[in-house]
Amino acid sequence: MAASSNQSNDVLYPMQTPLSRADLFKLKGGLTLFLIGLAVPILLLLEMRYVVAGGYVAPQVTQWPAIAATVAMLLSGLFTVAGSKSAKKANRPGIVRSYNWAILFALIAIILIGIPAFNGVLDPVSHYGETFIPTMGTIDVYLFFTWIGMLATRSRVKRLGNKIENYWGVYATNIVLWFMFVCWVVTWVQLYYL
Amino acid sequence: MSDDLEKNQQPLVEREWSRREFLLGAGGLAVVGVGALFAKSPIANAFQSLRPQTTDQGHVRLYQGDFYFDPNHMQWRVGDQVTLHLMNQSPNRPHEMWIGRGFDTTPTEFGPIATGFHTDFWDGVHINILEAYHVSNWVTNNAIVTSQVSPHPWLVTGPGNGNFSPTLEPGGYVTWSFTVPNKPGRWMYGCFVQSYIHYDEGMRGTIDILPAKV
Amino acid sequence: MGDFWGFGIIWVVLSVIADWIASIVGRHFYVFTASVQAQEGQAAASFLLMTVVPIFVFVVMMLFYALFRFRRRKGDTGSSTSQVKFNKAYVGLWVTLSLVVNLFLFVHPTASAMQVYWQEGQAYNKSSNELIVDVTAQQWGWSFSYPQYGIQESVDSNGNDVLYLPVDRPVKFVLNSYGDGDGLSEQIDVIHSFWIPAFGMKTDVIPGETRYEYITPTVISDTQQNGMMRVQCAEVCGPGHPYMESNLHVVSQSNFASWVQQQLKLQSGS
Amino acid sequence: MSVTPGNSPLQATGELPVVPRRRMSPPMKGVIWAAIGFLLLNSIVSGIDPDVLHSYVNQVSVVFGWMGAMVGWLFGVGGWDALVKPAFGFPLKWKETVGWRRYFEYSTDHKVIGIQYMVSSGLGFLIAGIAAMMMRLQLMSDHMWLFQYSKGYLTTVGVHGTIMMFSVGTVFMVGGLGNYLIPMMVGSNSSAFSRLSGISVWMVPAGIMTVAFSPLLGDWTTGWRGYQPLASQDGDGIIFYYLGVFILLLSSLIVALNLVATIVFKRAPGLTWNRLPMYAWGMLAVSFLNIIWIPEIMMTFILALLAKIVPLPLFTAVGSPMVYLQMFWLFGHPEVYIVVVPALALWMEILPVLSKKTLFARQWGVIGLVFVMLLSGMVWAHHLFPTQGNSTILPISFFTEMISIPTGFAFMVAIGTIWKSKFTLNTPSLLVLMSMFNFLIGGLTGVFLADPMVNMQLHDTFFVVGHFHYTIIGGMVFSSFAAMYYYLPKFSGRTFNDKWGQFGAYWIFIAFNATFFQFFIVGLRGMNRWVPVYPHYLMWQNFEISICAFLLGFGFLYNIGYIIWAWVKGPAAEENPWKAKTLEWYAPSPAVGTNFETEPQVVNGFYDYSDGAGEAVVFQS
Repeated sequence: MAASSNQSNDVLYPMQTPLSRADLFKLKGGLTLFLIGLAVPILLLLEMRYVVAGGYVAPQVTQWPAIAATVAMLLSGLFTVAGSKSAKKANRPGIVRSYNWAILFALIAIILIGIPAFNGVLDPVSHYGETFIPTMGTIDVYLFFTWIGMLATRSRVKRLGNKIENYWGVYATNIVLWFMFVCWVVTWVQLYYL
Repeated sequence: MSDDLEKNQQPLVEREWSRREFLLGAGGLAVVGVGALFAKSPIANAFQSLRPQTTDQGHVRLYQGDFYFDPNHMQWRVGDQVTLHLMNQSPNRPHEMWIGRGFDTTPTEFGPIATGFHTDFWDGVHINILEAYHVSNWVTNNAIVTSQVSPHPWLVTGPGNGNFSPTLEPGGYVTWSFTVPNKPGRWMYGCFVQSYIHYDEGMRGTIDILPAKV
Repeated sequence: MGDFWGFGIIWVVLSVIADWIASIVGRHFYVFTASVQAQEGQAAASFLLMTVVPIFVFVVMMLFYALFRFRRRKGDTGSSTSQVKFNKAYVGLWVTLSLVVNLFLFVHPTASAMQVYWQEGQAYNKSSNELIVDVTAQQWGWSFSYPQYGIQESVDSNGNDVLYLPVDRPVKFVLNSYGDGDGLSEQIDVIHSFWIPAFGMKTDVIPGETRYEYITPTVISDTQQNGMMRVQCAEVCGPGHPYMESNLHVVSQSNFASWVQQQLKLQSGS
Repeated sequence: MSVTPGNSPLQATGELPVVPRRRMSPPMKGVIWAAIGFLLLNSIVSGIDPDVLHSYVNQVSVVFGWMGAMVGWLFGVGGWDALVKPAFGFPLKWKETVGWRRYFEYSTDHKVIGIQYMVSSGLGFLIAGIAAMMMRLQLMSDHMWLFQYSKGYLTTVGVHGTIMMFSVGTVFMVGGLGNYLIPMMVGSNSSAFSRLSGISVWMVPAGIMTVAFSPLLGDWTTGWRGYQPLASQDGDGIIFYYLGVFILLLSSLIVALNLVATIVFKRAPGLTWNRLPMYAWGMLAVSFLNIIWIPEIMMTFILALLAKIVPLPLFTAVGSPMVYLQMFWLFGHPEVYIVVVPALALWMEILPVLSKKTLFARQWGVIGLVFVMLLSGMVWAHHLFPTQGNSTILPISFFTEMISIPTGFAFMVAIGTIWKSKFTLNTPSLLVLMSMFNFLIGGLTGVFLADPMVNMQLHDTFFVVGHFHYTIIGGMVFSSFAAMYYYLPKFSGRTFNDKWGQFGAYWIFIAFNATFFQFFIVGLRGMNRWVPVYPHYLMWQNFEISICAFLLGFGFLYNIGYIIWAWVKGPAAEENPWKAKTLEWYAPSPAVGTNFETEPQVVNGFYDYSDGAGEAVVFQS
């Protein structure tokens, strides 16, 4: 709609237009608002756990998947950081390589977080269980959508190749994944130890 | 929400989809929707009346839900041997089952409310309880009961406690067998628990008792 | 300045008239009051009405001024001659007044009336004259028992639950939402609200909690005479919610005593 | 470039990319994809996890089936071609059309989206209005006659309240007017996240339909609140309540993100915070409320849904029945301000223009909007005065009474603006005055309800029903009509006949007050809520109320019909008929195509109508 838009036949895709500083500022601001909104349910769930179950931690919660999930998410996060670094150098194959690993580890994390939530060790009809399961489930669903975002970003970088003019998609995915990591660690520590 | 595409958004081409198809489709969906919402029971009844009514024999299943019986119409023949399976499918409400005719009522601020059937279908009927699971209580009134399962502590025998009715807890079921007594005509069945509201909210049905075959 | 004084004078005159009307109407705000607590609420409501009426008059008069006094005449296309962007006195007065009025209303009647109500509860608890009524709410009916008299469930001649209260005697309602001990009650029970319109008070009944309500009935009447004399569930509790009503009789102390005897006889007889 | 609607001057020329002709209308495609999605997921889930009755559609499968239907619908109307595939790097094959068809397609034009939001929301208003009329019809008599069962009536109450709150109250002035006006008001050609916004609008009809068809699954009796623990034992329709509201709220959340980002990041040069239009301030306040409270309530609804279908005992008597109430009303009261703040902002937007007088005490108006936003999170528990223990009553009552102060600033600003003005009396300005009158009554009756002692009598009676209908219909709906008349020249380039407009305004004003003022009286006489039957002594007043309510219903129909007529056939309007100075009036009327060919530069406040005041906006070529 902008009057200055090009009249050429090229159809543009995400990441194919150069971003001005103002554009980047807008995107970062919008993402921040979005993440604030995403954090609200997590806060609500953490709060509700104390309302419903107090500080009780069920002794039978399985520890190893949570620890392993933390490691997997950390690795995934390190690979998205590597992806962002490659993006700064416009090293597209590097991004795709990093994202392959990041996507794999994120998938592992999704499965690992899913295990304690759905393996039936905790009684859902207990005050701790009834808050534990929805909280872990919410994190898992968030992570699943993040994972789809990572797939999309990787696919875009791979398909668009040389036509990419900005790497905002890569940076944004990295930010969201780290946000998820923080959410997960807070939830994990709170549900398992506090 | 990652990238900015606005520079690509010019209304360029008009490629037309059919207006007629769109209007017909939307109108058709609207008619179906309104019909589903407001004419559900007349349509269902019409379909039901198309099906020939068969007489229930042998094993008859009757499900209880909030607040309905499934099926809500039955047809028995005098002299037939019937085994009735009654199941409460509600996750959280108790349900009972009376069969009778005429109403006893009690006055309230909102007019008289039916509290039960006046005439008990089961008066003098021999019944045999085959199965009972999660029964809250079972009033026998004037029915003559034999039981294949331990009838304690839920069986309330003898008249004076209201009409014959098993009351089932959520998820409970009972099975009993009997010979259809010689009481032809139209009878009603219903559930009157929770201050008689279940019956008022539609938890009722009808039974046609056909005379014995000659 | 003409508009200012004109508006001010009309406002004062109309406010006085409106407040005079409000003082009369306010006395009937609760329509029918049959308890000490309803009278307290009635007094609070009447006070609030008197307070908000001048505010109402002020704004509505302004709207009429806009409609008639400040209306653009035909053919006039110019901007308004007055283009005041700010008026310290007006804004200052408005902000101060709204703060003062609200704080004032919070102190009286909000806090003071609640204080009185809570103190009444404590006084009733200490009094030896207090009548205790255990109220049980369940889907979809009320049942009342009088532990001091050994009445387990009070019923009328039709077998419906009924609440009898003596006049001028403090009552403590002990409110619970439980089933009838069939083992299902924890699952099926929901929030109800115990409301007697004529008593000007309602308290929600929460499953698993016990709530108290303190009332002193002051008028002898019953549901047949006045529809507001009824026990009504006020919080939606399922399809039977509208029917969750019980009749109420407020009777003299001596009639209450004989009713108690009659109930006891009925209870032992059955 | 400016295009008139209906007949496109643009021709499909050879220089444009060849895109295959769209054979099926996107909404129909959406419906078919939705049906496929539902059948697919429902079949899988009911195959894996059959319920006891082995019915094809069970509690769990219908949730997944609904998700499939929603994804299918959103993909079908354009999400797949225009959002998902490009996001994965596939070629973008979606081109926006012109003419009437674009209103039935995925679009990224904020004006098209705004109108789509308004029309969807208007559809919700009609459906919920029919539900209200059915309720009033039933209440004409003290016994059941229209509805067979009271659960049917209570479901209708729920459908009415839910659709009105979540698809009209929360949507019309924010998603509709906000999307349409805000980018123009801040001098931008598009909203910040226009592609996302284009898909979020299609969630509204889906959400309305989900709630409207919830009775097919079973009756639910909890009203618009999905009240636990009652909801856990209600019919399965409550599942569609939670899901429908979820998707409507998701739409509003996206609107909020988009509007905040637009207002903060897309302002024209010179449009400082001190010059930001009042309506934009209102949208900013509302959107912050949305961003905080909508995720909160969405999570609550997910938990309540789990409590229904798993079932987790979260909110039942075994769990903690009070937790849901607290979590619901934490959102529930800000929700009321989400509905009303746009109306307050609109008064301040319209009044200076039609009074031709500078907006009085602008900064205090802004302070009012912002403080309403801040305080609204502290007053929730006044919905629970009879429910909760004693200790929290007084602090909550305190904040409840205090919130009337910032709300009052809107009146202060409005009155200061009217004072000694040259007040143009026409339909929009009349509707604003009526809205002020109604909202005043709504606010003053709120003073009674904020007082705990009085509240113990009035709670859950028709007094409360009257109070919130005064604030929401009286405040928000009347203001929405004012906005529709006021912005009609902008929307369509046509105007209305003031006589017929004013006739409609008086009609709904009189019918509205006749209906809802009696709610106060009937409530004080002992009429409780959520009942299709009631003691006989209340019957004649209810009968009378119903008659007035039908008049009101026809009044709304008249106004909607008249606005549509004027939109299509009304006399041509001037470019800027009200001689307003805000930025949206610098865009062409009707606003089609690009808003501003050259970037506007704001050099002055918008609300200075003194004779010497210069133009607020200059265009640099």
